[in-house]
Amino acid sequence: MSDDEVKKFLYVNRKAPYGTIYAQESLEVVLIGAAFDQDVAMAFLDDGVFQLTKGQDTKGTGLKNFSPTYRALGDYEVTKLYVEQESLDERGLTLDDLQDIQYEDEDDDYAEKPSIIVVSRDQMASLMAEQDVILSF
Amino acid sequence: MSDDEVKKFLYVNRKAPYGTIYAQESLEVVLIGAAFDQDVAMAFLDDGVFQLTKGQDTKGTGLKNFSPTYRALGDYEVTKLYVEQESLDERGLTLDDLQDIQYEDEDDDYAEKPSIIVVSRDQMASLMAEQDVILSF
Amino acid sequence: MATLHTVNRSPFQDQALLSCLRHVKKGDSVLLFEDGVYGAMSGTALSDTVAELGADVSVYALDADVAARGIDSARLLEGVALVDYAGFVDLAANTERTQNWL
Amino acid sequence: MATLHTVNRSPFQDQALLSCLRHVKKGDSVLLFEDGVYGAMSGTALSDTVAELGADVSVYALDADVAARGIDSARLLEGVALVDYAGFVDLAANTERTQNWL
Amino acid sequence: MKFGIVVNEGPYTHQASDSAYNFVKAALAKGHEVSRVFFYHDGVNVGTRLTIPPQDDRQIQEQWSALAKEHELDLVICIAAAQRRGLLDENEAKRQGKDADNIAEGFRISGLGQLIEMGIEADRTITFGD
Amino acid sequence: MKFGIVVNEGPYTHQASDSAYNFVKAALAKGHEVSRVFFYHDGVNVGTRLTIPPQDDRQIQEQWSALAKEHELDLVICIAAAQRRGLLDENEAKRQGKDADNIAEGFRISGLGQLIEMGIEADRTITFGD
Repeated sequence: MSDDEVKKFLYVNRKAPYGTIYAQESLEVVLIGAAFDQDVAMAFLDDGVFQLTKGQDTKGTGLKNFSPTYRALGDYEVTKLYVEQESLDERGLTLDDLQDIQYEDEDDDYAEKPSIIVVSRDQMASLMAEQDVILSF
Repeated sequence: MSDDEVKKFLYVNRKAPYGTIYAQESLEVVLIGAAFDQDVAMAFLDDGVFQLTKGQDTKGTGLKNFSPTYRALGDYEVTKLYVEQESLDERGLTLDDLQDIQYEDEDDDYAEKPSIIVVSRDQMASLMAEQDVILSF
Repeated sequence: MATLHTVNRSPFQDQALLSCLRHVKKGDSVLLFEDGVYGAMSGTALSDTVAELGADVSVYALDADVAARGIDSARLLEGVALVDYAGFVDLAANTERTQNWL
Repeated sequence: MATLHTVNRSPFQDQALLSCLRHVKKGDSVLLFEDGVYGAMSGTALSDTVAELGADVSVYALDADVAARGIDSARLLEGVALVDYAGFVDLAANTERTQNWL
Repeated sequence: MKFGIVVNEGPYTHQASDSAYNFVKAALAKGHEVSRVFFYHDGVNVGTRLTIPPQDDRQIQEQWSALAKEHELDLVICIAAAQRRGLLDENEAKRQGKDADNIAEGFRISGLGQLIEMGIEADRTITFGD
Repeated sequence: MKFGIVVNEGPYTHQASDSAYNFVKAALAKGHEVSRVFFYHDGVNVGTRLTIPPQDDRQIQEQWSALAKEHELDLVICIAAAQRRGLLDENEAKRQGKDADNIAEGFRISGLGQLIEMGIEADRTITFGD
């Protein structure tokens, strides 16, 4: 691969937020990485799907609530958030339990489109197998 | 409880050795704790049973092999190592796979006796319920 | 003579909650906090197991951690009571010992 | 186009190995190292599951970590090959990408 | 009632030190005594004064130092665990020939015996870890 | 072949930094290039010079510093992760008004962009964590 080519980066999120810092520091990588003009996607599976839930309120814990940052990802042109259906199912979650994360599609007159793409486990595995770089958190 | 009374301390080990430091630093607590003349026992369940296996050889990893220390526990009058049968079974282990850990019973003409006591899950639960202080690693 | 057990890891990732529930005694209390609160959710692949193994104990979930993770209290398993940090202190004070399932 | 997957946590404590094996593609390689080597043992409560889910991939275990934990190589699941760190490097070099299941 | 507290994980990475802090505050508010907070394993990293967390986040070490000052808490960092991880006070730095130290105000470094002593003296011992 | 390495956990507590070290040594011995080792999350704690491990144990930080010197490795500590955890170099200490620094020889502190850049430039990116 020549240096000029764009690489496919996948950020894999498999851990719940707040109990450990991985989810939060993963987001920091994604935001910085957005400046590098690569082909970026995020994967949420296993406990990683908990990162995207609505209504997170950390006041009582003293921790910083970083969940609004997911809604800002579109501004950084991070627009592909793959969420695994089986992981949702095992946790009793549906798409309705997740934040409504949108991006403006500049190729389609800035129409607002959903960033979350629910995929099956098989599709997730295929997505992983297409990447150049996989960073896991 | 008056300050003069002896407390029952149980050190609970549920993690495998080497991948993380908890097993090793747990042993350090037990060795220091032995000087305090309390009623001390150790519990090994879940992946904690892996701590006691024979034949550990860490040379290739560069890590320090602390498994011989378990055989020295008797010298510190730590003589009750409760190992859960169900945890062994799930991991395909038997007593033969564990180190032979002995202590000299000073009340019985210094006869060598086994320190490892294999107990059922129910017995382990009952043991836990008898303690004054439980330190978990 | 009861024990307060605490669990702080997600049961979907880690075995701590199941191991805890297999070692509780009737009348014990189990407090779920940090990522452990996910174990208090109904309608998950683990809900039935948690409800069954926890039938003889009192199960609590720490409200601040439930809220941090966006879990609506209506989604908690039947019988799970919410407590705040002061309630956590009371549970520890009112049981004879605490066992932390790390 | 194959992937090298690595797993370093004990499958008796953590879900990483099972999740990994549910996402592999035929022809991928899976390297078990650190506490992950416990997943390569035969005769455990998880052996059949690992053998079944891993049927279409090549499973390796890092020799130094197997030895550190006192696992006799005769106790490994059929088909699991031991590699050293140089072999780990080769696996990473000879597959197209590495995915680490943390 | 007298509580003894163990903190086994480092700041920010794990929630353990936050939960311990909230528990201790709640216990003190109820009039209980906290006889000691013992920092073990990566928990020793809570006691460094060199952290610079983001300004919109909580300042974990400063919270502990302030609480210790207000309530005369005994915050003990295990010396064996600290040496492995690079936590030092001024005396230890001198003794070991290190050119810097990093322990924060309100923390002291001492031996594992302090953990056992805490277990003996406290009515309840509670561990925050992961 | 060019390897990029990520280390996500601190020394001694997790085996991650040991495994990464053994992997890097083996890769270099085979004639591969290691373009960078990036320390993130608690991995930043590998780079403190203030550790005093038991004498009969391996000296993790010194091993890395020596390997870096021998092979001109680029050992990068993430600045954002380091600030949360109390890892500082001399410049950063001055800038932030801290009275000490603790970074070890052979390590440098830089931004997260170095991680992405490594991922772009390396043929393979491998993460050691837990």
